[in-house]
Amino acid sequence: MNEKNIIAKLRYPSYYIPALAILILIFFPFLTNNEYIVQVGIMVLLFAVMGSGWNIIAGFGGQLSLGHAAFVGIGAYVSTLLFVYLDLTPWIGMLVGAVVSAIFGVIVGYPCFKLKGAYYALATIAYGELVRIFIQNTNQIGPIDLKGAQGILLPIKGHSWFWFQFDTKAPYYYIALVMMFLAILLCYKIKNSKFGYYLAAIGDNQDAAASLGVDSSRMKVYAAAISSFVMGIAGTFYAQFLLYIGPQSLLVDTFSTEIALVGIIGGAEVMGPIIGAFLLTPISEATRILLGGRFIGVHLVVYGAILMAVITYAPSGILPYLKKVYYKFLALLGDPQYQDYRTIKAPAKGLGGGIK
Amino acid sequence: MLQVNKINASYGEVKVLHDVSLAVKKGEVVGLVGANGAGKSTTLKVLSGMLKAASGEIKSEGVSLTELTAPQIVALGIAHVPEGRRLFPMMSVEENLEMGSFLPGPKKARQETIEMVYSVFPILKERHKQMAGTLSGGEQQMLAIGRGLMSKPKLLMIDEVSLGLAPVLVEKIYSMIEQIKKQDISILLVEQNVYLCLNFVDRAYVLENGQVVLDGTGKELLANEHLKKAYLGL
Amino acid sequence: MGTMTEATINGLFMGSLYGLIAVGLSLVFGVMKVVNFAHGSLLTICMYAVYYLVMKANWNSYLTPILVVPLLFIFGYVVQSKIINPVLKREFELGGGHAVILLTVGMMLVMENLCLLFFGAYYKVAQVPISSLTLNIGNIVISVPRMIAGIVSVILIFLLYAFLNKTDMGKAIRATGQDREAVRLMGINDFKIYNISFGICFIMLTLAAALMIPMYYVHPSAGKIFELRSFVIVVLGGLGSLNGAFLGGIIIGLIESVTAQFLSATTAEFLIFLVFILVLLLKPNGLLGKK
Amino acid sequence: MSSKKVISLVLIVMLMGMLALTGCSGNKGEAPNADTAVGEVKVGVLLPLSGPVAPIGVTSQRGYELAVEEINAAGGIKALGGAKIKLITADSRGDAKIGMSEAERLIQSDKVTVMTGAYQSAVTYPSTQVAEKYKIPYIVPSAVKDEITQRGFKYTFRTCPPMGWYTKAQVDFAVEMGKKTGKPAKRVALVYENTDWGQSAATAWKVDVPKAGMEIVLDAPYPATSSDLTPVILKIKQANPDFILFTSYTSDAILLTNGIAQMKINSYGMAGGGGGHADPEYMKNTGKNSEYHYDLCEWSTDVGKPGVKETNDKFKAKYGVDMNGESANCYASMYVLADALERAGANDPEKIREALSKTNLSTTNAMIMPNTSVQFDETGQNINASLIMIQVRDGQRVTVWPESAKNPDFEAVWPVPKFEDRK
Repeated sequence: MNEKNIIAKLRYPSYYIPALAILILIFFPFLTNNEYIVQVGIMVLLFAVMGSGWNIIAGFGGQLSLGHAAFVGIGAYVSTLLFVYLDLTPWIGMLVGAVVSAIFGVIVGYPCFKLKGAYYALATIAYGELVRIFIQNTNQIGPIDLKGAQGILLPIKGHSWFWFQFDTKAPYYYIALVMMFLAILLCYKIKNSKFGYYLAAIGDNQDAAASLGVDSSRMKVYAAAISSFVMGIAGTFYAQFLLYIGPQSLLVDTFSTEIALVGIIGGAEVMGPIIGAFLLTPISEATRILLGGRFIGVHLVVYGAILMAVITYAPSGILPYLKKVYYKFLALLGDPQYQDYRTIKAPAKGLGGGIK
Repeated sequence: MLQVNKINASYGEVKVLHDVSLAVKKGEVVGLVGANGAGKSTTLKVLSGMLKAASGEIKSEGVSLTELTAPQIVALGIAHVPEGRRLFPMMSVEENLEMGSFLPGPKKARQETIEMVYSVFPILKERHKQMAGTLSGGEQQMLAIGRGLMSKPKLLMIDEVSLGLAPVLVEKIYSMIEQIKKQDISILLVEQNVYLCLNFVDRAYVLENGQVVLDGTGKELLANEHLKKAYLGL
Repeated sequence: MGTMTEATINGLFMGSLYGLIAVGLSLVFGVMKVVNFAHGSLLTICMYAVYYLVMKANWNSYLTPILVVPLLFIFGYVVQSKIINPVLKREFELGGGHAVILLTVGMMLVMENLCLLFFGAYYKVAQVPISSLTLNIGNIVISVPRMIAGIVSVILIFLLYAFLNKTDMGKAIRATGQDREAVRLMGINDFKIYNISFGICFIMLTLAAALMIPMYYVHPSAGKIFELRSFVIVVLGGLGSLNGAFLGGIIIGLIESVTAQFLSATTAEFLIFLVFILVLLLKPNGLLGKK
Repeated sequence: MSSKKVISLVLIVMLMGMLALTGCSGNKGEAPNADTAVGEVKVGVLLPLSGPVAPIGVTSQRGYELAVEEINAAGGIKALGGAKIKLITADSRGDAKIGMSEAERLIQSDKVTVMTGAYQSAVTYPSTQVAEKYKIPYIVPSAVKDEITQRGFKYTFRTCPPMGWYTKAQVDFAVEMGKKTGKPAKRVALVYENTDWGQSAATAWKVDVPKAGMEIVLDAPYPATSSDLTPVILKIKQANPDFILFTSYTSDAILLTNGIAQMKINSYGMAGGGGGHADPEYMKNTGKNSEYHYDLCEWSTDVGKPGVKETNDKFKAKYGVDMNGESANCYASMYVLADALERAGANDPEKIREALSKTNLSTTNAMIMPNTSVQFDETGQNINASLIMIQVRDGQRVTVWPESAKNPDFEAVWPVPKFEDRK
């Protein structure tokens, strides 16, 4: 497609709206002079990345994981320890952490993948808890000071790309934005590859997939490795961004649940967790800010109610419904390709309930 | 007893039954024969409410069954011995029978009915403490039929009577069904063994690709040329 | 060696109480194949109900079930029929999916935090005269409420077992767990059985709450602590098996109580999850679970 | 179709949420921090208001509220033209990452000029770092982790003593009691919850206890969210210690105290270190079982200082419970802040910081604490912060140590009567 073509196509709402959205994302830090808003934006992007990572194994592969915080934690701890004790730049630490996280994902994933449905979910809770209890109660492994329950505060090195630390939020925002685009690209590639097709088959019906000759354990292990690799990357970012990691905030089950919620509520498609993160994270922040101090716990009630509503009325997540609305909107704006939006079908597949 | 008028049914996108009509009169034994996948079991499922019909009407003694659920249909006296028997494997023979008479009406007569079932199927009495899952195939079939009888039905629908059973056992089960017939219970049999079935029943329907292609008395059908060629290998 | 005996006795008592709490989770799983992630928050609700009756109306904790059991049975029945069944129905029709599990996760979030909203974050302990009663045998001290809880739990589990094996309704519940479609052909409404089973789960939790109130605190996340234990217990004993839940409860009670004597309580907690994951991997059907 | 309605409802809720979020920050275009002629001084308060530690968060909040009410009623900050102090409270949920993000929000969105909180060390530790980054003074009234003031931070000021002082005081007390009564404790049991707080107490104990010539016979960490603490209680019984040291939150403190009384585990004394043992709920829920328990804390209703009784009466009238260490800490810290604001003469973080660092306060209601003055060293630690040992007597917390602050009507009972001998 040549340049002229693109510009010509930008006349259509189905092109200029996404283009506008991407522009807003890119210039977001300049739209507000409030760093807190940028911080929320960063958390949204981070959750989008983590949700996408979770989605690879859970959404595409149909394995409900409620222990994904463990992989984020491992990535964060590995890169942080390398950073604190070996003065290794987090950019390299990030890769090391992600690889360690992926290895861990394979080690725990391989035996767990024998388990189906609820059993698998329970196993993920169990290893999540094991990692938390282990780190919380281990102060020292050999010469490495793990600091147990205290957690590790990362030393401040000042504004430096090399040390992955910045005085303002904007660089973090752009790193997270790039991470999100890479995660989308990765998910898109997976979804449209043979591997993605196998995964989807396993997610639909493992036995049927096996009878078609799909090596389901191997596929799931690959998915686990990629998924935990993404989580490990996100973990390093998390550590560098917050400059503190500790078992009680990083490895708790609620964090795992939050990661999963992003994917569940969004939907099991490539853009599902992205939409989930863009809707849920601001809600979480807003309810806490508006009501948190006065009515304790009300934000979580809202959270749970949304989850229940989505599961009951929109089991494939809100993305398919949002798509419908979006198509309708495009039609209203006069996009010729979407005038027959009514005939565009929303796929009814997702963790909440799919077609066998 | 039972009138079925032009029912249609499908699994998901796949349409399985096309305008199937049939009737069972009081005290009659009716057979439903056809090849594998012809829609025999599906017909029974629709009749017992396990599957909703897309259209058509089912009536029993003037009451419409079309909108009723499976439990409501049982209460009207129509029992279904399903494909694959569907016993409760972790429960004893006796408990399985008791479950058959869960509804308040049949429950009152439970002891009596159990005695009746035991008299028809003496082996079940011997095995009454045994787990249903550990019974042999023939015994399981007897238990399934016995469990169906426990609801004191006016119409008993039995799916795949002889499937997977040794010839000796098949004969035995048919002689037992004969006994049941004597108790004034109408019977709708689904059977793959066409010859056996047509010899036994009063009337029968032949299903092919979800449609009734033939019907008549057992004797008439046995003499039918098409049937002979297609099912009896003659 | 006295403390060892005490630890063992305590482990047995706590174990059977754990068993009582887990039995409802196991029943619900056995009947509708759903792991109820809201189990702990249901326990919390039951505990609050008992607590307020004890503190505000001055009831004896052990008598509260007379009022609370029917109320919460109805509550459970309604929750199942109005909230869970529609999702369950869809899942049966479409197959696959984790919808019901996720629904219970949502219920857990809602209920736990509604408790926080309504009852506040404070720890509530009902100090009643029996709370500090002890039985001294030689140098062995046994806490009376704990003993009552342990023994009554065994009796209650036995009663539930008898109910499931001796009554028609009980048998219908078991039959539904084995084949929900066949049960419909017996004239039994499977969804009604689900409602009743969920109600029974509430009965068991209420009774457990009545036993716990004299010796334990109430807090919005009090149930959650027992919930994780319950998961371990039912998987250990075999999901869906009542005897298994009891056995699992005893095992966890003993691990917690006895190993904490050799190692720290923290290590015991680690050990419990380790046992959990090993059982999941090596014997996912549990010790007494059926294939 | 009803499902569509619900979906649209959910979407509307979400949209509202997002709008609310932007709304929260919408009106922040106006002049930021440095503004001398303002009508109010915004103080960001970070506390665990939900989660397992929420009761202490609530207690702390009450302390802040009462002090601010008094200060504002007395004419506000006179140097700022009678400016009122306005508390802006944020919930950390007891979670460090949320605490940090909330600190960020308080500073960025609410433009607070000074911060305080966050009770838990695990939240205070990282959230003070956020404040440091934005150069916003942060008053720490009750988090005890030593490291909080050991990072060379310029904007962190701690009014309470660090953990090391607590553990040392507990050990000193036992030694002193032993000398005084001729019944020295030799065997010490350490019982602590296994999060940050308990673990740092244990680390300090393991230095202090052997140094005082006592032997550690039991080292028992436990998960704060245990369903049954009997195993820990049995371990204590097995170890048969003379002196038991606790670091516990409320729920576990209640279970431990009741369990020890039930098992009739006798020792010379048992001492908590604030936290759960100082929570009014603890007293309410342990009844007679906590009789004779020691608790090392920052404050008690009978501290022999002027204003203590009046303040506590006011507090009790307002909230129905006595003040405790946490609420008193927070209460006093607001007076320290008010003093600094008066001297700063500007609602500007830099000036407030400077004023705080030069604090030398020995008047006002900040003095309901046992210390006689407040002065911060270069690390931001209040060098005069002091601690008291209370003992529960007839259901009241009575100050028995040190001599200088003790309640004249009571003497410390050491060793405590055996459970069998109590009525």
